[in-house]
Amino acid sequence: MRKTLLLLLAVAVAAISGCNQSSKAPSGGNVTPTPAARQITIAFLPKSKGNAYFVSCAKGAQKADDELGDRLIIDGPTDPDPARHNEIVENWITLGVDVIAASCENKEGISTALRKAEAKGIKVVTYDADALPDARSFFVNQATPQGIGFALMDEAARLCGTNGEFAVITGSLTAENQTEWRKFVEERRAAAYPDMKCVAVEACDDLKDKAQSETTALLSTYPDLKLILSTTSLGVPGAAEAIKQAGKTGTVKNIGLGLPNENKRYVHDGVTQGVILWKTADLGYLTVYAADALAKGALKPGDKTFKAGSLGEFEIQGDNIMLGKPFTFNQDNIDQFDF
Amino acid sequence: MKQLLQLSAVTKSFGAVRALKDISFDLRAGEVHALLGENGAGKSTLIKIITGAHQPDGGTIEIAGERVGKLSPATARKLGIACIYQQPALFPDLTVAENIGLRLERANSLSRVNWKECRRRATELLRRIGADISPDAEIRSLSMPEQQLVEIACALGTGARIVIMDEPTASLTQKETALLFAVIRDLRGSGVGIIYISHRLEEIFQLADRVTVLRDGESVGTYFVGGSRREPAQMSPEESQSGRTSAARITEGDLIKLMVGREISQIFPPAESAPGEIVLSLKKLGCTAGGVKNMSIEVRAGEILGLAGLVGAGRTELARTIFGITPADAGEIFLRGEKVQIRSPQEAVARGIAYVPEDRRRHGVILEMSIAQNMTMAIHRQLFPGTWLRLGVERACALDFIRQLDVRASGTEAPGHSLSGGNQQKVSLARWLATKPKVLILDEPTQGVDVGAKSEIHKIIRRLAKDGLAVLMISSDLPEILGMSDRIAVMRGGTIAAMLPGKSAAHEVMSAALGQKGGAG
Amino acid sequence: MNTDQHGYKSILLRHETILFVVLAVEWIFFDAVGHNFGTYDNTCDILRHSCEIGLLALAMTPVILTGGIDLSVGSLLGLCAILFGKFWRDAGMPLPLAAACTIGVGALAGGLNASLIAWLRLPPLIVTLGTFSLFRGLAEAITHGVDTFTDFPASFLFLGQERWLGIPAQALVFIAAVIFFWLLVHRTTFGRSFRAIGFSPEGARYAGIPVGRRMAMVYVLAGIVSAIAAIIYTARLGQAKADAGTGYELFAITAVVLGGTSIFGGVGSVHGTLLGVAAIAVLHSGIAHALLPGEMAGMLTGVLLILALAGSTLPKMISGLRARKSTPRLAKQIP
Amino acid sequence: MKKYFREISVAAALGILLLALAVFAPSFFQPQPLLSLVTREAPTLVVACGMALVIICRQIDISVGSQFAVCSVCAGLFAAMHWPLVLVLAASVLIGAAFGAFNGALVAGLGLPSIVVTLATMVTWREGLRWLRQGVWVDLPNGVQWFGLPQMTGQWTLVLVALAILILLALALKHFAIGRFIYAVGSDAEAARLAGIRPRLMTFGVFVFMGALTGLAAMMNTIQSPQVDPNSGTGLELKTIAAVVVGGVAISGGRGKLWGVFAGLLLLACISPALTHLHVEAYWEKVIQGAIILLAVVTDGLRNRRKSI
Repeated sequence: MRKTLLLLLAVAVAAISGCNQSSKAPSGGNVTPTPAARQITIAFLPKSKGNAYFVSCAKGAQKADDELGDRLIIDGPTDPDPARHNEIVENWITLGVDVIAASCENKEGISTALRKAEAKGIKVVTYDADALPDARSFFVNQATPQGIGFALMDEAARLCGTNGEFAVITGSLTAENQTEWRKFVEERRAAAYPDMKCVAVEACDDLKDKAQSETTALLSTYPDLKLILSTTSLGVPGAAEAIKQAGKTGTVKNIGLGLPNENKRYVHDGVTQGVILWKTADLGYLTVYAADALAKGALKPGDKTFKAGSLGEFEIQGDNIMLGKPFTFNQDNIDQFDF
Repeated sequence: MKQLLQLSAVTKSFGAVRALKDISFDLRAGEVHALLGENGAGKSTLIKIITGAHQPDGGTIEIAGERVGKLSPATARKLGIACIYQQPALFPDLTVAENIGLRLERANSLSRVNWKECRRRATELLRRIGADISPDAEIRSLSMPEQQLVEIACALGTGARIVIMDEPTASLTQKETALLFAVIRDLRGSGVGIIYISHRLEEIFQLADRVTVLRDGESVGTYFVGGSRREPAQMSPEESQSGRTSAARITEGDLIKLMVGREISQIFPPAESAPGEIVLSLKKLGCTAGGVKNMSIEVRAGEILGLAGLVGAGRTELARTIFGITPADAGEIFLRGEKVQIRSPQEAVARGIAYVPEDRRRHGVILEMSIAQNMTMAIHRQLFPGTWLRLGVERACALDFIRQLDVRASGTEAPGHSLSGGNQQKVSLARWLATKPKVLILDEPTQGVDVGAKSEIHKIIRRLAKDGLAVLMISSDLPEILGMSDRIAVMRGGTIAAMLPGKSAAHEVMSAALGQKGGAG
Repeated sequence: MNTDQHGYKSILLRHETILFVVLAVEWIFFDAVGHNFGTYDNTCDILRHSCEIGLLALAMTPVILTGGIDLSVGSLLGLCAILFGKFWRDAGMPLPLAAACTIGVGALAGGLNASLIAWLRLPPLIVTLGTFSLFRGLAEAITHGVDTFTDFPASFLFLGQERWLGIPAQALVFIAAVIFFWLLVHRTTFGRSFRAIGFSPEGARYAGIPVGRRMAMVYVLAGIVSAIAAIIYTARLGQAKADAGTGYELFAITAVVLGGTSIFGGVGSVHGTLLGVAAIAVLHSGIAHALLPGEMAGMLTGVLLILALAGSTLPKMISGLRARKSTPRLAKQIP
Repeated sequence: MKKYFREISVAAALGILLLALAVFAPSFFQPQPLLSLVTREAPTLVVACGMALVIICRQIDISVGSQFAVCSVCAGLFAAMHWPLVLVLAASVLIGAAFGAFNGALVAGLGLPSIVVTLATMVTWREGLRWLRQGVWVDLPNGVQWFGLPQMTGQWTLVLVALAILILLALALKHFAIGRFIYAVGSDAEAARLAGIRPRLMTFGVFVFMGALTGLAAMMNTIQSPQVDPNSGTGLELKTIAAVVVGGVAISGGRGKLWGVFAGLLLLACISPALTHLHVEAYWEKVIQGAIILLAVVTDGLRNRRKSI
């Protein structure tokens, strides 16, 4: 037993030696010369790394970073797991980054970490999906939830001749931004298209295969379903594949938020009638510029407009920096876009 | 008479232990050659060498005249050597036909299995040895004797020229043993050479032509036995000159002496004190799971009650019933006159009953744990109140028993597997003495123990009895039963067959065990 | 028969010292390469991030010591997190009562495993595979896959996110668990009986050890610790979701085996498991601080485990070659 | 027929479920969704066959999920490089076999316990794939989906390939010596050694075969959609082990029938669509699967204890 006690002692020594080293490098943000002079570090958190939506966001972010000359760290889990998001943000805090730009899978979960970052003097901006207002300075909003919700419902109604049943596929039922969009879709439906009926809402955990199996099940459970609406970029191709395999191309319409590249094949085949989205590369680009300006003090609460490099002026509503209106990609214009 | 198998100057050692010291052994066609020797005399090592499971360190093996180099189980089978182990090497999950099929075909992995042919052959083999077992039954559902018969069928099936049988009748009933002997004689008639290993002297005299006695890894000679009704004179001239087979006809007494190597009487410490009042008494005790039926015996303080009987007579099952591993479902147990209910080993220990198990390496000592941990395993509650381990107290208790039983080991922390058989048995004994029992049940206390340690253990047992402990000793070692017991209870078929005084003759015990009405074996 | 003196203790000690060296090398390497890796803050973060898996690994050690395994701890963590939320938000219980009820449920769930494995003597791997899917299913069914429990009071979140006396609050719970399990395994008769059962269940029964009760105990303990880990997970994250703890059981088993505990039972130690958890946690944090992609940490953990396994057969291989045994005993599968 | 009690009881349970569906949710039996369900389960059946062999040989392999993902992504990459599809198929099977050989070498060569070896390889392959690919999907060129065949024939070929493998393996296990050897090694490795079978070679072979089948299944999965998801195969190992155990294969080796595994897999696979059609929330699926596994293992336990007291 002597040996094991010796062992425990050694572990303690290592931990303590670890601590006194810390006294040299002050913890938290590096409070050396003013941030403007030296290169600042921007930490960019996508919901899940492999998701094509966030890959194109990252491309835009990288472009902006090349122009600004900051140091950009992009890291995230491969599946949208809130516990991993918090771990990565907390690692960044001890790493001493200057500003964090995060897309939030789960509002409360990540806000606890983001508040700690702000307490340590690290600036926080969110994009794509917001955190709690007190946990970040600005939210780069690709489009207002109402704008997105109404655009989706209007497109759905146009395709269904304003009547019939439709079903919704979402990423996970707890993803705040998608829940909000669904709220506005429902609001728009109740107001403008009373005889459209939403028969089911299924979650696919951002997995294309699951979206496909959920849609297959929906198609057979609700024979006279007219349209599938996906609020997650993974949903549209999954639903399209299910509709194609069920041989209901054209009879059951398929729309949703989705990237042009991922859905080009299905749009050309007429399985998917159209995808609504915003220029994700611009979203990444604008987010990095906002983060950079926030870190350097150029962007302050109360500003009304913000100039983001080559993209020009963007309107600020309160603490939301508005990217612009959602855009519908369909058969005739989808080939002009590559993201 | 063709020479089937010739071993000359074969030696084999495991690390420091020399298991076989230049053994010469030969087997002729159409002969039953018995192999006799106490446990640990090297019999099973010799068999493992012949079947290719182990490689000899020195000496040569000739099969049907030509020298054989490296022997592996597969090549041994090809050369027509078949072995029936005491623990049948069968596949519990497969059917009888499948087992026989696997053992018979030396097919390469890609050949087709012809099921009809396989079943037919299995049925025919089973019929030949008179076993009424269905070829579709799973081995797992067969009783031990039935599995033994399947093993024999496998050996028969391979058309083996050399058949080795290791204690085949151990768990067979009277009827099945007689049947087996008929099959063996039939094999011998057809020119097969059979090596027959058994402790039962009367079987050797009934069946074997010659017997070789092994003691401590050496061969102490090969002798003719009357069993084959063939007079030594009929042996061809060159056999008798070969000098190894002496023409003299050997008797049972000489065989035992050769096996043990010493006069029986002075080995065992004499009993001194007269037995005290009854400590343990069983009234019509029964346990259907174990096959124990209305056992009624008493054991007095200071007395050693020997429990004799053939393997399978239910002695170990009785011990397990008393100790609560397979609790009794009939009859009563009285401890010092007070009726007790034993439903688990914990209750038995609490009541002062201790059981030194038969299978030392699996149940007696946990080989990976240290001596001290093994010795104190049964008295955790007494030695460590509040479950708090006190290593100092444990060491002291272990040292005390190491000294008391003269356990030869490098220290209290030495692991079980680093000890010899004898010392392991002492550790197992120490564990149960630590519980300060009223009744001590010993199951084959000196099995697989070298001769030196054997007498030490006997002295210990006698000393325990002298101190007033009631001892119930189970043993298949006839001399040990005769030498140690104050009274002998003979069991057969799960119940008491006879109660004999301590000083009875060997054949009286054996005949009671075999169920014959008196007369020489 | 090799006459190595110390038996299982010496093999174990050699394994732990190697692991300790690996841990030290990791620490020094990442301190040099990573940014602010060696700081006190980061050490606290490492402790906070690895607290739940550490707890599960601690509870998994006695389970594996008895030769068993428990795949259901991760799913049970998810179920307990949900129930904790339900008790608090929907049943309106005060937090301490909700916590107590959750631990009660953990014990019950552990009891289900225990009754199937200890009394009916069913193979632990398959029983816990069944309860793995049962508990996860219950967590999803209760919340209809939708519901999450959030906005817990700050006093509760303190347990998961703040520091008390300079140490992360949950680290105190972890240290208490370490002490409890270390004493249980190394200093009480229970620990001694776990090893005996692991080495030879029948041998233990013949020695009068209540095998059934001891095996039941380790699985109930695993249930209780999973519940505690669930509460800490909810505090750290500030919310409880049905998929909490996914995959944690495999992380825990990896840490225990890395720490030198043999999957066959008998050989193993709590401080070994502790070193295993530390080695994995430091690796994950170090990789993040060296700005390398997170997946490298997972892969290196796998490689580390393979090396530890291959390394563990080295002494056997050498002695095997020396004694020129015919064929090494084929691996004995879990009963 | 007492011998097949276990397999028949699973088949009966499946029958009862289908019967209930026929009565309460006839919509379940529409040909098209049923075909796509069976097609999606075809790769899982192929892996389950391999897993049955591994478990009959008294080993276990929980790295099949990761092997499946790596083989799928590799197949996708090769297809994207416009290799001929047959070559892509061969490459995928070979890579799978290589992974199986790695597991086999550690388990049979060094005598390490298979659960821990495959746990280590599972983590290594899965995280290694994520590190290299960073979770990015692989887009397949046209003409890869359904092997270039029209969808219906594509689906039928996959189903028939899976059934062919199942039947071939069942026959091999029953009628070829190597099948008997696997049962023998699983039942008692030491007895097998004495009977002249080489248990370590058989164990190694079983792992290589498992890898090859996983490679094949990965290819069958890749050609079902125009993209390859690097996260495919998660949970595949537990799903196949569950199907094998529910199908009557004893975890202690030596016993089990492949058609029992087929019934077990169908039973577990039908639960999710059945729930959707019965308008029950799909979240009860895991609870029911867990309950079925526990029921199967309890009946096994009670039956064994009664037989060999």
